[in-house]
Amino acid sequence: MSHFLRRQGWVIGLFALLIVLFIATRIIQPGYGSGDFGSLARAVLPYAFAVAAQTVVVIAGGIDLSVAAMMALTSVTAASMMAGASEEYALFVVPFVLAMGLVLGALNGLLIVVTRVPDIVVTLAMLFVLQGAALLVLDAPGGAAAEWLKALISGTVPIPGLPDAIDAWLPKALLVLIVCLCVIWIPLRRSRLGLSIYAIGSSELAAFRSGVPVKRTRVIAYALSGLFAAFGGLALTMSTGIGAPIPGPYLLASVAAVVLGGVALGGGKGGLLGPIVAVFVLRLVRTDLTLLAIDPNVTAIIEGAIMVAVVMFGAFITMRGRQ
Amino acid sequence: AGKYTIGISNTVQGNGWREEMVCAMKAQALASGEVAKLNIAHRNTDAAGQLEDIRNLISAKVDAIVVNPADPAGIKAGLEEATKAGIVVVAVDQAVTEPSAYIISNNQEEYAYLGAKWLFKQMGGKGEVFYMRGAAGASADSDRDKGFKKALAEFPDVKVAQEVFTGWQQDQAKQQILSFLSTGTPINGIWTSGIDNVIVDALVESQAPLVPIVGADNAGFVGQLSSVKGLVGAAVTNPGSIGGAGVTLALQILDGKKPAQQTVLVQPQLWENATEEGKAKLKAAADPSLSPEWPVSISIPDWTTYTKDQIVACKGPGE
Amino acid sequence: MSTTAITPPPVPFGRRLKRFMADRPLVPLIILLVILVVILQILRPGIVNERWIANTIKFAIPLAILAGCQTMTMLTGGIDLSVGTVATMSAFIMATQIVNQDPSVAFLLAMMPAVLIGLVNGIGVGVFRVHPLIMTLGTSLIGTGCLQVYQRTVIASGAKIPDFLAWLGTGVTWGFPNALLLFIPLAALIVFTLARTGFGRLLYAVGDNERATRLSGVQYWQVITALYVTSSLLAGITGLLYIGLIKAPSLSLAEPLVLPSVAAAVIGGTSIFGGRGGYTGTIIGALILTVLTTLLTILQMPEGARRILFGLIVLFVTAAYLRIVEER
Amino acid sequence: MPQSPLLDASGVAKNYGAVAALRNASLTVLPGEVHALMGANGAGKSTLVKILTGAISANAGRILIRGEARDIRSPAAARRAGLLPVYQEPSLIPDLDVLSNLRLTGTPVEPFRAWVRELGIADLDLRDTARDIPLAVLRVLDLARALAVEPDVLILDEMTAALPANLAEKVLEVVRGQGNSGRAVIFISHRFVEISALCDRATVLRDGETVGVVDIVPGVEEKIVELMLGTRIVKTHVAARGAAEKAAPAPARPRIAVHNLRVGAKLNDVSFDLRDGEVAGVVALEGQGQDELFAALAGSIRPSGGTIEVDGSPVKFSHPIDAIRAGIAYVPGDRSEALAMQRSVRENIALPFSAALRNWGPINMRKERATVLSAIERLQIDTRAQGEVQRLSGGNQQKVTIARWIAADARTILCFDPTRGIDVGTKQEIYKLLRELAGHGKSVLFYTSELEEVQRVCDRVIVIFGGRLVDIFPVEEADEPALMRAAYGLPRGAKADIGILADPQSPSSGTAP
Ligand SMILES: Nc1ncnc2c1ncn2[C@@H]1O[C@H](COP(=O)(O)OP(=O)(O)OP(=O)(O)O)[C@@H](O)[C@H]1O
Ligand SMILES: Nc1ncnc2c1ncn2[C@@H]1O[C@H](COP(=O)(O)OP(=O)(O)OP(=O)(O)O)[C@@H](O)[C@H]1O
Ligand SMILES: [Mg+2]
Ligand SMILES: [Mg+2]
Repeated sequence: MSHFLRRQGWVIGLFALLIVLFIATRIIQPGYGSGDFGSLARAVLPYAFAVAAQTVVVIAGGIDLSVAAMMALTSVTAASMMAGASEEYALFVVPFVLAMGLVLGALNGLLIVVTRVPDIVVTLAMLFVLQGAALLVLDAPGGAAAEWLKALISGTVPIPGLPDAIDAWLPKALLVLIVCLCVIWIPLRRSRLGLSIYAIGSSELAAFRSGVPVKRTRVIAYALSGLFAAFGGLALTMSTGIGAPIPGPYLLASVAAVVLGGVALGGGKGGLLGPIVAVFVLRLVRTDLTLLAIDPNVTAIIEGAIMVAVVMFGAFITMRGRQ
Repeated sequence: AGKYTIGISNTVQGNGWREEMVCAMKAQALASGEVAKLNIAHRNTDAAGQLEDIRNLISAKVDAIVVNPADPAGIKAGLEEATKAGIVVVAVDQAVTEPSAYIISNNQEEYAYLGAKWLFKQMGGKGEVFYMRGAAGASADSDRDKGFKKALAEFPDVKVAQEVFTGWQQDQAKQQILSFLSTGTPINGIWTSGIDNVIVDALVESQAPLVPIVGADNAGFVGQLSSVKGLVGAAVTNPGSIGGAGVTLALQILDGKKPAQQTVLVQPQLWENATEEGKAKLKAAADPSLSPEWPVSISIPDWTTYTKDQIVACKGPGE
Repeated sequence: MSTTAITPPPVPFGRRLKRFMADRPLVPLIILLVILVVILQILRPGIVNERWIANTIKFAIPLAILAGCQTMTMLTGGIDLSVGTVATMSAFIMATQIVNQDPSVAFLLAMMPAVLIGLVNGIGVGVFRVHPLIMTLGTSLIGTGCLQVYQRTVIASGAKIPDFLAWLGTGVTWGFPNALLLFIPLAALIVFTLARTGFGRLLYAVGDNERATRLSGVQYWQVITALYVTSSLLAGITGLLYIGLIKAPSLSLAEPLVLPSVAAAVIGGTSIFGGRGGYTGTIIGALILTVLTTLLTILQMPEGARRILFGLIVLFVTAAYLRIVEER
Repeated sequence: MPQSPLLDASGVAKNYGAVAALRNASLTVLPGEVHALMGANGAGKSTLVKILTGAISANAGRILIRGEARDIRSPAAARRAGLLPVYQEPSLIPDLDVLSNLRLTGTPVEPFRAWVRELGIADLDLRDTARDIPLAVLRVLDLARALAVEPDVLILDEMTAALPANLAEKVLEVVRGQGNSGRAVIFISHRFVEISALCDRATVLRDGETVGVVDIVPGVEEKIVELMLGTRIVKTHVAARGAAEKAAPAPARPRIAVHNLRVGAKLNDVSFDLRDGEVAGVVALEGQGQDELFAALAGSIRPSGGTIEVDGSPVKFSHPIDAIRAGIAYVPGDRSEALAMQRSVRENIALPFSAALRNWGPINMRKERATVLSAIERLQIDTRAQGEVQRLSGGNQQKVTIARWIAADARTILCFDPTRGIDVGTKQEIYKLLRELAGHGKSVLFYTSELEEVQRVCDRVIVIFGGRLVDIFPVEEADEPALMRAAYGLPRGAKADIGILADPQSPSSGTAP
């Protein structure tokens, strides 16, 4: 139990913070209901995938600056392929785009391993390359998304046996997020591959000496990152119905949420749950700022201050814990 | 005093034009006396982020939403939900594809066409033009490109010497023009997508010949058109005060006065300094007290009722 | 037990050349720079003239100073993402305050946010041990917000570029950009600080092994706070220089320089993991990036292809440099 | 040779740039033998191990396993070939718990547990994160993990160097057991006692070359030393302390006086004095509170009670700089804790000069060079690879950590196991150095995990057990059995002999309290 608390303490704290924020939201806007929660879930979706993409590589001891550009490229690819195509064609587009993310992510990893250039530089260079590729696919926002894809993340699913009042709080977007992340993350976390990813992040030398194929593991981590980013790109296309070649604000947001979520930027520590909860916290803060009609110029200050304060607080308790 | 709450969504922060637009919205809301509160979502984000903001505004139960769309099609779902929730939706600056939304917009294609046509005439219908676009991949940029290409098609002897994307960033634009000047390639005109005063500066600093330049009605550039000796150029209006017009339209609809059409286009004007008449217009428009990045056309007749002091104060109701 | 004696074979020329370059990491960097310039000259004959060189230097200098901030912070295993915001703030405040204030007062006001942000960064990183990436990202968000709020109070006051800054930023004397008057002493100071002062030593040592420096009596927070304040001050000065160069105050003036400044430091051979690198390489890195930008502006190709090429060349240059410098 | 060798490496060479770490090394290991690999610091032992186990690749050489040529390119391949190393540095993943570490390497859990118990660690929680486990235990876990997969050839690189006597003893026992069951062990150590108690044969490396293979028989030590050091022969006994030195009257005021020092639950009520011109030894088993004692004196941690007086006035250290200002320097046992590995020898030695705020300005390079050079000379640091400390061998790195404080002229040096992993020649030099320091009126507090060192260097011995100071006695009474007993908390004069060091013939009971 104490092991669990020590390891999950931060995530539990974040959950508590989230609940406090929910209560605050209800106080600010008494009418805040299940429909609004659905909106929150939809807003979270692309961020959550971006953060998942970042989390995997950060745990593996790296960083991926190309996350947002990868999302832009996969999004425009999906949107331009689906433009004018039949609904069924999207059944082919989705796996194609996911595979593309996987391959491009693996390319990131391969370049890092082969050129031995630091990850931050390789992914920075790839940021430009992917952005350029996105512009070549679509030079202005456009394209389309299949209706069923768009419907996949709007509204709720009636789950048999559950009262409607609870159903309403389970928006499809949330389910999509949970399913996509769980299907990949939980088996991974339990596998030897997952352990290897933590191992190379924690100590590359020790991992190598323990017989972990360090290079291969690194490539796989980046491939997974690419895959999650492709999910994020699809989420963008699904929610907006188009593809935009200019990357959104997902890079910095993903790094911030990773750290807020208790994943050490040095690697080897943390999990996926924390960063995802952190994304919910950040989006809900945004909602509250809008509901409160705070001066928009001040919201940047508030968001920055919250980020710094929470991370400082985390650092403060770690320091206290050490003494 | 007012009775309405109006939500505003904008996705570019820190750009003079957009800042003026937001200030115009605030000033108009205050001047109208009908608005109790503004909920402003104003940050740098993409279409998905704007959807989030629009949905937050729906949660906040505003009466109307005035939006400068990140993309015409990308926020359709959000606008539709807003209309369903009984909220009046007005898009400013750019059109949107959602049919239930009202649109009051600057005509970007016309903006580029007007300026480019004047420029090509100044060049005598032939020669090389340096084409400085906005941000690659932005929808306003691609609209303007259409207008520019349309004018270009009318002047078969005009060639594009070089096409660059400034990203609507002053420093990049300046570096690009200086690099280009260093190549010694002769040009006969420069068309810019609103990053204009740094270009004039660059020409003056490097003592390059002052070829005709087309820019926007930013205070800095308009001032240069009157003060820089030997400079021939034109400013095409692209009023940021369109934001105030959007608020006016939203209030009219809330009061039951629906316009005849869903779309109202504000046509751009062109102020040039090649003729006496144009010079007079420029003199009248110039406003050195404004921040150089702000468009000088701070009001739109019939649509805005605030004073200059009000927009410069940039205060909304209740501030 | 076989004991065949193994005599080392004579060192071939290629290896000797490599070792020569490895000992002088600046040489390969300069060669890469020259190669880029030659390519440019081939593509656009005549472009490499006095005026172009002056322009390139003018634009490389602000980048090089910001990359200096990155170099120093990266030596300690950190990074300073707030330099763009700090530079923008000091530039904007200078341009707006000069209208009503005495130049010296305006200067002090302009440098104030730099000191404050540097101090907050330093305390966050040095005392609270927040990761520098997050800390500087947070302060840059806060700084941007403050600038937005500030901007609203001065919309009506207009802006002016002080003549001295314009002279420094854009002026050229006998073919040399005036900005060199600021940059050469500044660069010499940074190089000297890193190589020959106690503070410079500590930056390297702290980035290499913080526990070891602690046992040697080094107080981490002092070093880090001094470092981030220095970095912020440099960024502030860059902002003033940059506003003199661009002559258009905007709320995102220097933001586009942040990622390139990191890239310039890395291309110049500074390790992002700390403990390794230097400023001379960074300067060449900044020049390489500036020339590369020109090269791509001049090339006639779709914007997308331009960006792809930019990314690939940055990657290639860094990889080639590492290959050459790395022993083994 | 009667048996065909399990492992046969010959002509192995490895260059790091201009440095030849190995030039022509060979090694033959027979089934069932414990084979010592010996050599001075920097001779290339660790490098050879890394090559054999695929951690780095050789520039030349041939490796046969059971007569077959094998190209081992990765630790995983070595593992498949039956070669399993325990490196000089711990190899568990710091952020994973022990169980995950086992899963990562595919180690069966039950045998692992059995080995851990066998090796004398009773209360291991498999859910503990490796980072939180003390170094000595980590080393043992590394060994248990290797043993659990029953390798054909087990390679131990200075396995016992960081271990306190009680754990080292268990390790030796287990290793001998391996040999008896027909497997082979390659054993690297600088401790002759261990070699003679354990090994069958020894291969000796000098400057990257195999210079001889000898059978371990009584009296072979001198021969090995000769082989190891070549022309660099040193007298193997430290100069006896001069009579004058001994007779010097104790000054009225001790240099450091510790009263009732308490650090959390780890250290309780410890009081002793340290005088100028004295080397005081600290003897303790692993984890008895000696780490906390040294850390408190060095200003690394704050004591929770008691007082420390320096030169008669009470001090409160809140940072190592406070201790350094008071002239107290700390040399940790783990060199990676003390060195900036990517920096030069010179910068590492000169580091304390720049520490204080007022010394952040320009450096007087000429003065610095002179100071650093004299320190390097005094410790005879091999500076062939001085551009980066990480390229020095372990022993030379260790010397740099001490040289720093010689250069800074510290009045009191707290040496925590300074001879860990150092060859005999260097050890002699360090003993001599410590005595010299004392001769110059400096004071030294010296913890060692090798009991025989106490007699060679110390004037007095301070024994700590269970966080308490149990005894202080003069060196004349400190023979190894006495020290051993004291270290186990037994009162002076008790009769029971403990451990193989006291009596290598009888198996250890392992029932010490
Ligand atoms: N990465 C490296 N780069 C350059 N030289 C190295 C490197 N690693 C080891 N060496 C050099 O190779 C030689 C052999 O080192 P090695 O670590 O094998 O010695 P060792 O016999 O294990 O010594 P010790 O007993 O001190 O651990 C030393 O001179 C060392 O300086
Ligand atoms: N750069 C250097 N090169 C060589 N030796 C140095 C250097 N700096 C200091 N020393 C030596 O190290 C010792 C202590 O140096 P330090 O500068 O800390 O002394 P200080 O500040 O004068 O003394 P205190 O701290 O006791 O007031 C002196 O013996 C000094 O000669
Ligand atoms: Mg070794
Ligand atoms: Mg050793």
